[in-house]
Amino acid sequence: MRSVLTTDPDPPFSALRVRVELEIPSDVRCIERVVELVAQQCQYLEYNPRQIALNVPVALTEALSNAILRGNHEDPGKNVQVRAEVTREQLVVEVADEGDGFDLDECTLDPTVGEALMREDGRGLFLMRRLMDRIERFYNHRNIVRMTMRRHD
Amino acid sequence: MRSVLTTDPDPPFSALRVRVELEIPSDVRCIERVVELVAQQCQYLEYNPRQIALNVPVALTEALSNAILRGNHEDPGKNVQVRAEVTREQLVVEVADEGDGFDLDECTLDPTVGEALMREDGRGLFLMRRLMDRIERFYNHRNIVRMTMRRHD
Amino acid sequence: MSFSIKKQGDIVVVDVEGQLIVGNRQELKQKVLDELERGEKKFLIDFSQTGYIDSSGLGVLVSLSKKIREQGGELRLANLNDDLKTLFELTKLDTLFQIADSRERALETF
Amino acid sequence: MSFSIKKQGDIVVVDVEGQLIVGNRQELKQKVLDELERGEKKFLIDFSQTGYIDSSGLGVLVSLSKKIREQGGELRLANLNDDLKTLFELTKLDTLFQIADSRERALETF
Ligand SMILES: Nc1ncnc2c1ncn2[C@@H]1O[C@H](COP(=O)(O)OP(=O)(O)O)[C@@H](O)[C@H]1O
Ligand SMILES: Nc1ncnc2c1ncn2[C@@H]1O[C@H](COP(=O)(O)OP(=O)(O)O)[C@@H](O)[C@H]1O
Repeated sequence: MRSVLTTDPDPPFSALRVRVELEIPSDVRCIERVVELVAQQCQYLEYNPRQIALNVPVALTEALSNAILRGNHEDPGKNVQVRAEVTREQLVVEVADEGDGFDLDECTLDPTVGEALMREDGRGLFLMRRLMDRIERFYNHRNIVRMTMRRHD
Repeated sequence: MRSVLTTDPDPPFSALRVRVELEIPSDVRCIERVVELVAQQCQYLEYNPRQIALNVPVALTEALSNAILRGNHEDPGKNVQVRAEVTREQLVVEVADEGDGFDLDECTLDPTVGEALMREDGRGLFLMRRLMDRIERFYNHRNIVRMTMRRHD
Repeated sequence: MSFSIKKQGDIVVVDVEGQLIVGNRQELKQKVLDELERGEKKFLIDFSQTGYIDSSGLGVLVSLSKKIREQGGELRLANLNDDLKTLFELTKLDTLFQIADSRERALETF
Repeated sequence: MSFSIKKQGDIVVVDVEGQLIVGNRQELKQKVLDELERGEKKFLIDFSQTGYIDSSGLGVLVSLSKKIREQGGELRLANLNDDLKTLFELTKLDTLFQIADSRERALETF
């Protein structure tokens, strides 16, 4: 006598929305944990493995390091706020710093051509644009960069 | 020549709030995934292992099964909404069903004494009360049971 | 989650892998009742691979224990981890069941 | 995340474990520059244990490669997984580096 019973697979959620809100000091060593947290949420919502391993980590690291370094100039008196909303449709992440903001439309240098290819910097916004579906910047009490990415299976 | 460099541990988040909102069909097979999701958020926020392995799973399973079985009577046309808000201070979970509600103050039978100990049912609310710090019930468009638990280290 | 049932000597041993909760407790109940009907008398449920148990899982254990006793048999439990022990203590069900620390101990003393 | 550096023949081999990002890229840069100053010429960075790389990590690779070349040396990369390959392709840095599929191939052809 030997028998194993296994129940049916669980039926899916009919709707699911995960929101993460967090505040970190202006310290680049915080970036990795934020990325891990947001990527994990995307994993729950069954985003494509590449989105979880590449698009989200790299784009979010760029946004966070710009907020910490360019926005807050690593001022320990300033912090960075992050809000991520993850659904089965899309991920929306907002990174808010306490700096003066910048003109997104002016930062369109292509780091893949000519001299720029050999430069050490200047690939951040380019990667964010290539890895996300949309990048916006606006001011609402703070300088906010919003990134939107549709979920792929 | 052999050397290993390891960077400092990451500094902590200064604030972190995770909100999960979800909707499930009136199907008890959905319970386990909801529990896993909420428990995982508690793990991120470094709740005590016992809270993650016992208090949250059992209390939430009770609230969900009551909502599905007692509230919605497993009506496939009705769903259950769950909202969890997890911070370093506390977990607040609300489970909302489409039933008529019930009087929490009347359900105070002690299942640990006398005949009740031998009964198959009647331990749900008792366990919720023992495993959470506070249980509330109210009506706001739906019948809502709210459970609150302070984080322990 | 799954249940595996096998026989060791004259004892029916059930392993509960994963959760024992409202969504699957009926399977456990049915399986054990089938064995009882077949004339089995000694049952051991091993929780070493169990996550959590909810009130309806506890309820099934209570009702199985009653039914088995009515047939002159016995139900024992083994390998509750600290969290599960607390659950049995909270509900005072630790007073209702024979709970062994290990499978071997439970089997020996049957 | 950590870097481990060792020498195989006359080649300095660096393993990047975890992420190569703004928070730690400076360590990698310094370590490699120290070796370069000591007269090492051949460098291989192995990414088999690497998670993701951000723009500043890529920037460090570009600047190291330049500095090493200025000293008459060479920097090669090995073991980029598909996601990392895509990153190099997006930024066209795949045209700037010698990228080998395996550590052995990179070492052989140096
Ligand atoms: N949060 C921010 N606050 C202020 N300026 C920013 C911010 N993010 C980006 N920038 C500006 O955009 C420029 C381009 O950014 P990026 O493409 O990431 O390259 P890099 O940071 O390597 O220069 C930055 O040099 C900076 O001037
Ligand atoms: N969401 C709900 N909607 C309606 N009634 C409920 C709900 N939750 C609990 N109850 C009532 O409270 C009673 C006690 O619940 P509980 O302690 O979980 O025991 P059990 O469900 O095993 O009877 C239930 O029998 C039911 O009448």
